[in-house]
Amino acid sequence: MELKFSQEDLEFKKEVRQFFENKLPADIKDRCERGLVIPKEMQVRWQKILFDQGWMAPNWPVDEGGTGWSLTQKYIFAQEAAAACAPPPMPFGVNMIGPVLIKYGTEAQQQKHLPNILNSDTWWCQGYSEPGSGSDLASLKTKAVKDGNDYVINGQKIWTSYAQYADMMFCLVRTDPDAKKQEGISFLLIDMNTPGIEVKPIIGLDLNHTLNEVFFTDVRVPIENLVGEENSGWTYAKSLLEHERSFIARVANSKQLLVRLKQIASTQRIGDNLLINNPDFRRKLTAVEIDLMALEYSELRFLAKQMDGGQLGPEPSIMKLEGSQIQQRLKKLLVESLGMYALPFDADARADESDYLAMGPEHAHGILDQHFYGRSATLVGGTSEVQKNVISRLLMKR
Amino acid sequence: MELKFSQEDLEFKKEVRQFFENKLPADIKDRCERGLVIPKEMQVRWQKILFDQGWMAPNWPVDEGGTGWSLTQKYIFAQEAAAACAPPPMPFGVNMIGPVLIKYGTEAQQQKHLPNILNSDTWWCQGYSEPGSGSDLASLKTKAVKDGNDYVINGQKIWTSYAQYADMMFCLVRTDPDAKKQEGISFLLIDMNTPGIEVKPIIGLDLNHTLNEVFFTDVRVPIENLVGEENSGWTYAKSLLEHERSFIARVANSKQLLVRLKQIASTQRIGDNLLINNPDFRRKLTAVEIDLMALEYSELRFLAKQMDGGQLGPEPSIMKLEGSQIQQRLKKLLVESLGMYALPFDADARADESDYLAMGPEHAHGILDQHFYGRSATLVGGTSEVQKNVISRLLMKR
Amino acid sequence: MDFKYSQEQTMLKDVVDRFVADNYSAEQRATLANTELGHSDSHWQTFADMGLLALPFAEALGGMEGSAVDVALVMESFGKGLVLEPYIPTVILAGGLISTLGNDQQQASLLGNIMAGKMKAAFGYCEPQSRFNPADVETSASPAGSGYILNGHKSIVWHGPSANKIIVSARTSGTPRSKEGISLFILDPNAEGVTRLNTRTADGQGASDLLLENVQIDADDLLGEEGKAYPAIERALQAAISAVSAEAVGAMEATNEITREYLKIRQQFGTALSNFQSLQHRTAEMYSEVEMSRSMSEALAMRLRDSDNDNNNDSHIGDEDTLPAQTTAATKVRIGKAATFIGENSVQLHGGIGMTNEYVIGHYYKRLMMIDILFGDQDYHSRQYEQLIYG
Amino acid sequence: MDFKYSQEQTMLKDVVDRFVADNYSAEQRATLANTELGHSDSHWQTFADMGLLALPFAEALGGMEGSAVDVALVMESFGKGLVLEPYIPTVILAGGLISTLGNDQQQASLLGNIMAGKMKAAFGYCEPQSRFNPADVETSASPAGSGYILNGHKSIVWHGPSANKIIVSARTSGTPRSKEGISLFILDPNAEGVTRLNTRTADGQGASDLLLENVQIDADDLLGEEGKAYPAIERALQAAISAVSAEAVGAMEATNEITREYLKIRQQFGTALSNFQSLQHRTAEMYSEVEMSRSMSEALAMRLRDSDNDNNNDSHIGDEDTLPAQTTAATKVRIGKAATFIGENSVQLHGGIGMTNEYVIGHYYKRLMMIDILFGDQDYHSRQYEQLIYG
Repeated sequence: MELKFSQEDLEFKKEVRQFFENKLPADIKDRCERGLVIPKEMQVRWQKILFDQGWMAPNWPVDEGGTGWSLTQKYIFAQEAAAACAPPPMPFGVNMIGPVLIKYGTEAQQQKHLPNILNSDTWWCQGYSEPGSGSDLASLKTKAVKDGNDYVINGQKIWTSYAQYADMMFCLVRTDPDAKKQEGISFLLIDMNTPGIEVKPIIGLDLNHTLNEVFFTDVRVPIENLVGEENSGWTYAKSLLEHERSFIARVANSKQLLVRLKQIASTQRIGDNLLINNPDFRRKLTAVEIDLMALEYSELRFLAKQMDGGQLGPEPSIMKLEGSQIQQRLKKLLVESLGMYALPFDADARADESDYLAMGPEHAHGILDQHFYGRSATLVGGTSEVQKNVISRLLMKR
Repeated sequence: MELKFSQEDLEFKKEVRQFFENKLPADIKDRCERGLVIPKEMQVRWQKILFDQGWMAPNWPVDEGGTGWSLTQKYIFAQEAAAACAPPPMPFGVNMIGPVLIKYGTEAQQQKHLPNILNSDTWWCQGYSEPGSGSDLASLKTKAVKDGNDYVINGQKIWTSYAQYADMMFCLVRTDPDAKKQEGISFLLIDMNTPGIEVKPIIGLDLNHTLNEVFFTDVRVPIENLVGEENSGWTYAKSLLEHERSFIARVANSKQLLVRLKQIASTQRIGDNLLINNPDFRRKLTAVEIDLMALEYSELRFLAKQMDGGQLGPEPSIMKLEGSQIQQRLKKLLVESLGMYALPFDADARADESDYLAMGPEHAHGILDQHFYGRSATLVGGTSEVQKNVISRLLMKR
Repeated sequence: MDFKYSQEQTMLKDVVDRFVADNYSAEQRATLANTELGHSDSHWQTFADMGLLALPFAEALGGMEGSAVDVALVMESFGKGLVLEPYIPTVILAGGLISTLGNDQQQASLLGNIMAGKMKAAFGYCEPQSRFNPADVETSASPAGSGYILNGHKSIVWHGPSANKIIVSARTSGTPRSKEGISLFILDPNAEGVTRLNTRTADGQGASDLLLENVQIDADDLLGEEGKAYPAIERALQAAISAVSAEAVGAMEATNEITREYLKIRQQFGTALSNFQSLQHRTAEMYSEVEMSRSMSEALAMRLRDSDNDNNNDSHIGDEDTLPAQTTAATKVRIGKAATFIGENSVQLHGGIGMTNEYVIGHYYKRLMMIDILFGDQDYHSRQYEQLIYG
Repeated sequence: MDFKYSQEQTMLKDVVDRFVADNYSAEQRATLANTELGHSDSHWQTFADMGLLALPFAEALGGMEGSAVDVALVMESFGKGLVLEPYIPTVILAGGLISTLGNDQQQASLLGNIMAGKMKAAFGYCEPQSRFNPADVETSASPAGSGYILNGHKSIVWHGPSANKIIVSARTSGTPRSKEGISLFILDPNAEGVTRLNTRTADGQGASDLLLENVQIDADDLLGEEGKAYPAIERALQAAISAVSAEAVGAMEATNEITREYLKIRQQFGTALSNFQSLQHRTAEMYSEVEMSRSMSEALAMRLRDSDNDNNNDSHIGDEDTLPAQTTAATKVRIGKAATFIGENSVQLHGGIGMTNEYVIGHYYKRLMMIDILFGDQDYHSRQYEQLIYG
């Protein structure tokens, strides 16, 4: 048993920290720190800086543009990125479709898409959920019918994050309506500029436009945009979910929230004292801090298991479950820290793009955004209820 | 809306309080206050005092020996009894089989049993649960086969409280093995001295002998001991459960626990301070105190609804659910209040019947008994899980 | 002992329920919330016509002599529809203070206008450092001529943006957090030296910060005796907590009903969500929470009504040894806990659609969350409760 | 970074696991618990033969130079079987203190006997008023001749009844709760003036109160420097917390496994309990709790091992800015929470049978509950954690 960084790790950590200190633009850092949505321009600007550094795709093979980092180095990178308040790359390209194309894509697909994912010239979105299929994803109904050299797509996707910016979508469609529900699904790449696609915004509780509905009416997608085999799409979708799982607990991010919470509590007054000295508030802070510590050691333990070639069972579900709850607790405590100044949440100021509230302490800005958006942490990527189903199914089999 | 006692109520309250002050024997009060099991002799002695006062059976009709109290008066009586640390009468006779016999019993059954229930000459126990039927009570298997003028009983009951003291048992048996599970059950009165009955103790987590297994081997029970119709026993059992429901939340009892907890916390030292001044402990106390207040107002509200002739729906299940949790929280806090002196729990001292621990503050005695036994609060009378099933079933029908 | 409404109360409830049913569908509310004002002057006039704006005031002043119980039943209906009009700030807080402390002239002019629906008002008692403590007043009022000069910062004045008059607390003597030395002033928010910063709260209501710089106040606009306002402030906040608790009960019941209906309709894995035991159990817990809350809310309303009438605690069932202030703090804690639990779980049980601004459940969630904070959160009122018991 | 056992550690674990499997079935344990001694001297000798009693001591003293990680793996196996022998009191607490503070003679005689299985020992640091604070020492040690006279009351000495020697803390100077002025003494529990009151704890282990009345102690039996014992006490308690945390992890895993097996077998309403979603979810939560606990326990063991070896925190992953004392407090809090949750729910999920003394699950529950209290409960260690951060 060993819980120490090697000398190389420590040097890598220093290098990464310096990179963030020097290269992360202040305007981006500020929005990220406050928990505000990062506009497309900032997101792309930052991703291109990562690309220039060669650090855009830690999970890719080195000869495709990956970094060749060990899991420890990836952990260090994730820690430092979050501590520096650097926005993580949009996952849809580099973390989701990228690895799928590397594993299952044709050479043509790889050559066409991978470079643009790496340099962030193409913005991807994910076409999975449908109005009738939430936790039960495999019940999806969007239909693709072969017609000449095209699939013709009809149907609807929902909860499509950032589809309004997207150039491309990877999309699950039903190609065999008669097969069992997991077996009639194919995995398609769809150019978002194709006629027949309509993107409609969904405004969230945070009053931001992050989510969308995407409607398909006789949308023609060339057959060469099929990934892998027809009707095997479920396999690729599942393999993609595996990739989504590293650092699923968002420990590094929660640690940054904790730092911010302590900063705020150290300036927020209660009468002639500071909030950080209030025993009630402090105890809640301690409770979540300790739970986060256990979560972090768990992340390290499971990481070590993977480094040893061990197979994970219920662990990712546990990490998702605990991690999402801790995020929500922290975001609630941030709200609580503001006292009465937690009430204002000015839609008009948002519409003006003035972004800053007319009143209240400067640090109040963004906290409600983050809190409201954060309610989705226990929903997306498998609800807490689904995670518990998964965990207990695996346990009961033992 | 009115939340006041009438002048008569206030006078009744005074009378009841005086009765407990004058008539409750100190030795019984002491054991009850500590949360210790009340031995049979004490239980019967106290019940006979209640009988002499005419207050043994508040729920019976006046001409059968009831008190004729209003629901408000019953509430006052329950409050004062718990506040005075008077042990409640054993429910099996007066609260359970008594009302069933009054409603469904033959005149012979009534004449034979009711007077002895009222004056506590007969000790009853309840033969419901079986090894295979816990929450799923109706799946019971103990068989009664008619043979001449008798039923012949074979089978086993379990979790039979105080069967070791019992003269009589009311018992659910299967008389029609082919009917649907609720429909083949009959309700019998069984003399515990009948040959073929064997009572085996079950020692609980609290190391007390409260529970038993009861085995029946060819036990002959005269047919006149059948209550109501053959195969209709489930109906009577259900009607009995209704009677069990008044004050199911045990609010008065929890209020007494809270008083005790505050007394202990006001004497228990932490260094140069008292536990009651420790903000962590105090906050837990406040939290449960407030939840208990809400529970008490709910009890009053539902009582008022009944007084108006309203039908209760999910309310008794809610009261059971919340009430049992609050009891357990209070008993845990009592344990917590003792610090390191929560550890000792001396089986040998018990075997000696010396009853008192060799060490620790005097108030520590009985707290662990009460805590361990109290873990059953969320199990008996329908587990918390079953209560939630019931509540949601009723809600979803709306 | 009973928890029934009288015949008059039932009639009042029917009228308000009908108003909410007719005017506060999710769509109607969303439209209203998106207007500049954020609520409806026409509804406000309807309230005046219905007598709601006169409800708690003395008959002698033209009021209806309604009690905290009457107010609670109105607020519960309002909660069901998430009504946006500034009822509590105008009628309960400002109105309550004027009715308690005002001289004849103030009562006649201000309450008359309020009851007629011609004036909205608000109460500014918070400050940036005060968090939830109404005794924490750093804003100063110095004598100047026959009147006063105010300097300071009153924060998050609920429904400040639409208020024609704002009652503000300021210190005329005493140390910053002393209960002695606090005075109330009737402020014209358009007076010289007043900067009113307006915003919307997360649940779509108005709120203002008031920056007060050498604001001149006439002697006529001192409300009550100089330096002696604290007991009336405390009493007004108790009434407001009772009202907002009843609102929460209405909102929680609606939230639970909407959620259960959704679970019955929404299909996943080939069956309705309502068939999953873990979700069934959650709905049971949510139901239990609202029942406990209703009991507290109704008991508090009765407690405040009766303590207005006499001071004999002995005959009060269930809280013979409890001060009204204790019941108030306990109610706010209990309801805050329930509101948070129900709000968060209603979003969780809805899944994706619960996260959208268009669907109604998120608005219930936000209102419930705001109610938990308004007038003091669970920690604040737990501590208040403890101070009353342990000193 | 790895969480694997070395080959030696795996071998050690196999040996201890086998011992527990062979000797600590539910029935075997119950039989043992019901003896006068409450554990087995023959098992104790086996531990000596296996080298377990020499595990943490220096090679120079005849020990095996084992680290906190090695101790933890033994304790985890012990936790699985709810082993009753006084390993922590004798080896970790008393042994640890002697090994840290003892002079050559004390180490040779006492540790030798401990390692050989010839002596059991315990550590008396609590007092009736001290709750969990080891600096709260009112027992006094006054100089008398070349030795000391002890007066006071040491409470709930874990495994005191079977201890041949008990190390007790007493104050030689300083105010009652000062960390300065605390000394340790090696007490013969049969010495004149010592009244040893023996009892069993709820989880079937021994505990004593010691009433000390003018007890004479030789100068030779002062352990370490006079008045300077506190840091060693703190360190010994950290080691004990690490050990008991590992024990809790073993006990929690066993508890969860037993509970899941029961749910799979127990039929209700025509199906196995394991098919009810609400119970499935509970088992998932219970599993998650033990995983979080294991991570804390293993990290703490490594932390203590490494802080014994060097003081360079920089290279420690995950807690670069954290003191060992902080990790200790956090671990005790986290594991106390998990132990309580798992213990209570294991009884609840078993239903009636979980309430009986005969069935094994109640014994896991009781041990887990006691572990939550032992060496300080969640409140105590939360406050310790806060004091380390905020002062």
